[in-house]
Amino acid sequence: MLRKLNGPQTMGNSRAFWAGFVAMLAIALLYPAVSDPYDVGNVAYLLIFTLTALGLSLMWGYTGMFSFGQTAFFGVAGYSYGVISINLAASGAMTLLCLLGAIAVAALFALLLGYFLIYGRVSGVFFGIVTFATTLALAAFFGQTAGPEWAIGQARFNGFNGMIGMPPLELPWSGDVIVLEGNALYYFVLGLLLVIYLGLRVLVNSRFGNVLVAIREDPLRTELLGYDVRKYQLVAFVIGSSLAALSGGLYTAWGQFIPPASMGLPAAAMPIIWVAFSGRQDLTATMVGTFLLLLMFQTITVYSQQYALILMGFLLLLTVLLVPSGFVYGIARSLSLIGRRDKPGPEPVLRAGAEGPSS
Amino acid sequence: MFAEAFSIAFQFADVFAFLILAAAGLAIIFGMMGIINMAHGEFITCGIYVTVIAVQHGVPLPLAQALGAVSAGLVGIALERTIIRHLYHRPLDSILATWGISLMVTQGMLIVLGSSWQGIGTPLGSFKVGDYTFSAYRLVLFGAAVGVLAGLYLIFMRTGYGVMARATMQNAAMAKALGVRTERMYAISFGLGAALAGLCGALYAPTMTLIPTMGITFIIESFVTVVVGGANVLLGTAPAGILLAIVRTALNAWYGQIAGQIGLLITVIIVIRILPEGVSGWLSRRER
Amino acid sequence: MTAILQTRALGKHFGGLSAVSDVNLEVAAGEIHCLIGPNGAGKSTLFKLVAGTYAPSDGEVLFRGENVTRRKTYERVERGMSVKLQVPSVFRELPVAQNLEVALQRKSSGRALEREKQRLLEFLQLQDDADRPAGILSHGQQQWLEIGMAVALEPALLLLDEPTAGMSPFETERTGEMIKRLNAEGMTMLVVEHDMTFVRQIAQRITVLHLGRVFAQGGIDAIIADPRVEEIYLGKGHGH
Amino acid sequence: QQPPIKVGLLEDVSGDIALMGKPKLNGSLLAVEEINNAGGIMGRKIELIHLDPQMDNARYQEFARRLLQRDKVDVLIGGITSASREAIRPIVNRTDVPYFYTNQYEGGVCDASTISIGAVPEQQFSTLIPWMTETFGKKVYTIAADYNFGQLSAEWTRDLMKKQGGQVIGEEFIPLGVSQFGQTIQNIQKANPDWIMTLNVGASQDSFFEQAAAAKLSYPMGSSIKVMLGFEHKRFPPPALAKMHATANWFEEIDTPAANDFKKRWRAKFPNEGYINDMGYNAYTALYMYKALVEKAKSTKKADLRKVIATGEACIDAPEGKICIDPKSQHTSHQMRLIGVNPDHSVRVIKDFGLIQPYWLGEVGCDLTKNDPKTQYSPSNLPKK
Amino acid sequence: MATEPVLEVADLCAAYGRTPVLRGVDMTIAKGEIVSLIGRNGVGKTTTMRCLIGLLPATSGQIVFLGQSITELPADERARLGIGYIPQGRQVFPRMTVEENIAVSLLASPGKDRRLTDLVYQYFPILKQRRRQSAGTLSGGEQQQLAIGRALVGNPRLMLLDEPSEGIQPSIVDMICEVLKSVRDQLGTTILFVEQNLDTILAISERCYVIDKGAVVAEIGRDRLRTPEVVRHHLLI
Ligand SMILES: Nc1ncnc2c1ncn2[C@@H]1O[C@H](COP(=O)(O)OP(=O)(O)OP(=O)(O)O)[C@@H](O)[C@H]1O
Ligand SMILES: Nc1ncnc2c1ncn2[C@@H]1O[C@H](COP(=O)(O)OP(=O)(O)OP(=O)(O)O)[C@@H](O)[C@H]1O
Ligand SMILES: [Mg+2]
Ligand SMILES: [Mg+2]
Repeated sequence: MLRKLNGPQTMGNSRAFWAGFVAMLAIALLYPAVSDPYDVGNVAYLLIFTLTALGLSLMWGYTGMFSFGQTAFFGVAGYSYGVISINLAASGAMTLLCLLGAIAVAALFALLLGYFLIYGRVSGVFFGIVTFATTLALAAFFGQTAGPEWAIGQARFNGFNGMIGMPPLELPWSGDVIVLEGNALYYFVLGLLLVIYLGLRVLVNSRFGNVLVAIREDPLRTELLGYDVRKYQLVAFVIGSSLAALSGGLYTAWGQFIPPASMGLPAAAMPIIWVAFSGRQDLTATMVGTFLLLLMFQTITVYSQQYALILMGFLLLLTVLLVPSGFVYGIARSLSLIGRRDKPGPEPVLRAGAEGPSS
Repeated sequence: MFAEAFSIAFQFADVFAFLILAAAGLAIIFGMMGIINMAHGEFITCGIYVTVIAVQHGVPLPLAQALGAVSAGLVGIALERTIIRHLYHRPLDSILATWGISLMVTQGMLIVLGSSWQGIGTPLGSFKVGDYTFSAYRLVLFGAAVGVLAGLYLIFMRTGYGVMARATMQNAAMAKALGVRTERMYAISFGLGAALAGLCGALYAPTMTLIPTMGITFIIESFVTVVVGGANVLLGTAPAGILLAIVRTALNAWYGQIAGQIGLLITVIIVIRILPEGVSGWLSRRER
Repeated sequence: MTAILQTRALGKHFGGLSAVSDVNLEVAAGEIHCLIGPNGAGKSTLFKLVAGTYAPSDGEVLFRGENVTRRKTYERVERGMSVKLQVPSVFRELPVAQNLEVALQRKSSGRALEREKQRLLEFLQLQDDADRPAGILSHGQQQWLEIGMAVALEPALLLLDEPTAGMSPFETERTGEMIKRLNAEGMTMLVVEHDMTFVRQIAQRITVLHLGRVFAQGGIDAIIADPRVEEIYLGKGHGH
Repeated sequence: QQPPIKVGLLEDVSGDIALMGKPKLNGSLLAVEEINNAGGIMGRKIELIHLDPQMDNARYQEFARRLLQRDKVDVLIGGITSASREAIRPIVNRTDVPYFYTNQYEGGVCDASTISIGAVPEQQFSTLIPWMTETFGKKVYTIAADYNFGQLSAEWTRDLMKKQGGQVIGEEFIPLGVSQFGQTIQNIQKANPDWIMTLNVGASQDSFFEQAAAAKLSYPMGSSIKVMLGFEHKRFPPPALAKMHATANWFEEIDTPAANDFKKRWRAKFPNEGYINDMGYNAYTALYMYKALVEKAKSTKKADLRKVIATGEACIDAPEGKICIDPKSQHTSHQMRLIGVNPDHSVRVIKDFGLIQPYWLGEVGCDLTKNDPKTQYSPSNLPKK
Repeated sequence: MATEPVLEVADLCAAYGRTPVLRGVDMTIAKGEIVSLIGRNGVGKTTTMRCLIGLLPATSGQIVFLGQSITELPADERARLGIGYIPQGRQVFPRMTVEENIAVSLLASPGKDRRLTDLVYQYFPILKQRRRQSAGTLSGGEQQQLAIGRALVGNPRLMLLDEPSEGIQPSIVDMICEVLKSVRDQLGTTILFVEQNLDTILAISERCYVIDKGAVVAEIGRDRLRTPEVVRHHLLI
């Protein structure tokens, strides 16, 4: 089981890497002790989004499913959390169950959508656009639910302004309950992230992961080896989407607020940007890169006012041109942290070039 | 009665024109070259602003619009030469790059040109059918859409450039080995795509609010039209446009714009579910 | 002698063109059956019909007595069929070793798998390239790798579409040896080939396909002697 | 030398609605400069900390937290869309810092931490609609942006039209971002109303005016958000906005000594900025209102400021005239004026309604002096009695 | 008959990324010669061809074509100078018709001699039949014929063929050999081809280079070519 933490599907299999990993973890655990509450809360908040990124990396980077609609599951989970928790007037441990419920709803949605698409042999950019259309349709729908008729029980969708009034996450702790914000939230999210990251590593290095990357390379060949390709894709899709849902649930509980815009156009593009920037073909790269990118964008926005967007754009452009395989992945590679022998990628010229939507 | 019928036809033509003109440029850049161009809207914006500036400097509108298209095309070529050409083998990185470009351009224009401009007004006045009045310019838009479709088909199916360009996009290395100047093909094609985007902007400039981000308004329609069209854009874009226009017009008329918008997206989902290679994939399978 | 694979009036049309029509093919358990025929005769199409990557326009496919016409490709593979299609397709970005793993892990795991893998790598003479992405192998090497993957499934019926295309006579011969050995171990083979030397080396029975229909059938010598086959396929001077 | 008063400001100066965010920032800058030159608030200078949330709700949340927790601001001001306001309210509510929302909006926020400076529907529609029905007729066709603001404003229109004995003969909701209005124009012609209530929002929806004009659609129009906010009469060539009528507490065209004096100071500081819209104006007055509150309360604590508000004495002499904060709803009373746009897009002030109270919330039972529900009400979602 | 050389390759080296593949290839080919290049799998035959046409840059060495050094030229210029390339695995343009595939190379060539199209249809009647079928759906053999035809309409002075007989039925292999011969005789085209199939090699090649581990290790002259054992020996090393 644990052997599977390392393997061809993940970079950083060396002792050195794990030593660094433990060091980082230690620093992360001590961080709240040495820094002010705002930063701790902020880091926790940023980590919430890396979960979405990890999910997309699994679907896109490993299985080759280009989903442009992760925000759909983010949003569905967010609204579900609102609906469930408001109607149950949840508090204490109940809120955590509501979170699970919300994820379940989103996962079910992912299952249906995934089945609908994958078993319809929708693939490549088509897959991207359909998921994209899904999230936009949801955004548009929730955008016009301002009227009182748009409510489930006590929970009003409240249209474009977004749903409000859901409780924050609470955790029973030696007798009383603590609200998950500040340090509590930080450790909670950190724990989740750790478990999920290691879990995913095991997953992708297992036989299952072997098949996923095979599917990415050549679905037909994989099926000719006797694998039910579409079943594997569906599983990956649901897992990836559930992670987006987890993000959505946490985000909603954190801000006690979820608006349709969280599923709309700029939002929908973000996960793609994070993952592509970090290097989608590796979990570690995705996690680290997404966090760095989010932090960087936030900082830029704070200090450079209306020039922020220009800087961000420029930054992305540089990354693409200077470190093709993704920022973190590329850097790690050049430090050859990968623990694999250097491998020149296959000459693209051996393949047909860009082939439009069907490619 | 006739007025009703005409009104319906007019609305359809109007929506159709919007979809096609929005999609035309992307049909080449995304549909044929496989570049997911997040900066498509900025080409459109470029067309718009050049047109407006030209008009404000006394250039007659049609000429100004031509200028808009051309300058967008030139910008496109410049972009292709400097950045895009590094990305042909990594179509997904083009998302990052073009998104970055898009951010820089929109915000840059906002800062340089200010947030809003005085419009230039729609030409050609209006005409009356029954007790409805219509803007005559809308017919021009429809004509332009049809013209663009025909033009695209002729260029890529009938001209030498077209054949070589398609070959380049299917297998650049092989085309090169046959003597095709592939760099040039790529540059021209990208430029053409950008120019068509610019044209779209130029044509709609007189009819819309002028702000730097307005290119965005076209993005969703353009992407879904191209994708529903399928891999063979020359075959697919027109039918896709018709299909989507019918759906949208009907929903707009009977259930209002929101239904039209959501309906459009749902149609896309369903169509692709039924025809995984888009309309053209289906057509070309039929014809064999 | 029981048939492991049977096609009944199998046909595939592409629009007007019928690539395969009314083919009744029987592959007996344990034989090495060669399928030859002019370019465009429909051999690969027939393979795809048998493997289930194409749905037949009409007719049925029976595998080990079961009608698998409606079965998905992977289901047929699970039932003991393994295919190497004409165009070599390996997992380009994955290391050669991992290519084999994906195939091997269906049958074995842990140490056994490792041992198998090493054995195959050696046999395919790809030890040195084990960690390099398969996409960079030469054409012939990719053919080898793919054959290796197909074999790794230990199928009852192995379908090979032009396995030796692009192989040097030396490798071709070794491939022949391998096929014979596997067959001796009880694997049934259906092989498409254009290299008559190779066909002569391995074939026990030959079916000639022409214009999508079965044109002739029989032993190697009968076929080669057949003037009609020479006419449509061999051409002058290959008769020996 | 006392420590400065920290004012946290959240205004979008990037992206689509920079069109509105920019003037708001300018308004705040001008007010801060004036106040500081005049010796600050109780001798304390104002330190303005502005962040640009780029019209992204998540950024609003991040930055609200940053200003409150990291910068420890004494007051938080800003937000454009109602969504952005709803995004920050829960965060503000976890602190005891007051929050000023400076836009006109759909109304209904009943929250002790929130003080609303802009005009609300009852102030705009209760003045606009009776005048429109008397002047043009009882049949109105409403087009509205399909989100909270549009839907609530449409609801207000419906109710008030009923009271006037008029009727809404057509109502059309348009998704944000839609820029094509062929169908809408046709529908209006079919319905043939006496006048149109235009509640379309955002740059792309403004395209309606150009396209309607091009199709020779020339009905009288009324609105609560046109001209004073998006200065459409400056952005579209005549006669696209001709026959437009709107009510608000501020138009650049208002011609009173106080207003003209304000305009002069604004122009001096921002010589090449365009129209001075009501958002910029409200942002400006908001800081003076805060100043007044603090000086009356001799404190910057939310509790103390609210004590002042409770007395009903929280008033200032703004460029528009005298305005006060209503104790029950913590919304602001305004001097409402009706303007009309001429064919050449020049603007005339038609009627001055004097001081209009934000009465609605109080009537339906929001009384922040008694309890604090922290929610947003609407005619269809009233407080439980 | 060796007249002035059409192609001179001196100490050609090439690498993929950091892995060297060609370690010094030397050859000289005279006008109108038909020369074959043989060797086992993975020794660098295809790489050599891709170097000659320019799809892979040479790390060192010289390529001289018709007296002009083309080592630095990009592939398309080399093609326009008169080098025709038939790659291993055909590489036809899958989503274009047979006609269009041929048109591409015709349009790209400086001469644009349309009569060559008819000539190609003469050589390969099947292509005329399938004019309007999209090339991706042709059978392997059909694609090979298309690839050769496509190169021919460019009216090359030198043709590079990478395993032309691969996956082709014997009778068509013979036919292709005939075609190549008559192309040489009628158009004076020089031909260099990689081959594995003994019969083909013996059938048309007049000279033969043996390549191993990325370098030419032997040359078999026309006289010794007459004795198949020699070739077989070299192929089986
Ligand atoms: N997808 C398709 N669409 C249309 N025609 C097709 C398709 N696939 C194959 N064909 C045609 O069907 C015929 C048989 O093709 P197939 O590939 O089976 O021949 P083959 O016997 O394998 O030839 P080869 O020995 O050259 O590989 C050919 O004429 C080919 O053009
Ligand atoms: N894109 C590539 N990147 C790295 N190495 C490569 C690449 N392509 C080929 N090679 C290596 O170069 C060597 C020669 O390859 P090449 O294709 O030239 O062999 P070949 O002689 O053509 O073999 P075959 O007869 O099988 O076609 C092989 O070992 C192969 O692994
Ligand atoms: Mg075949
Ligand atoms: Mg080769």
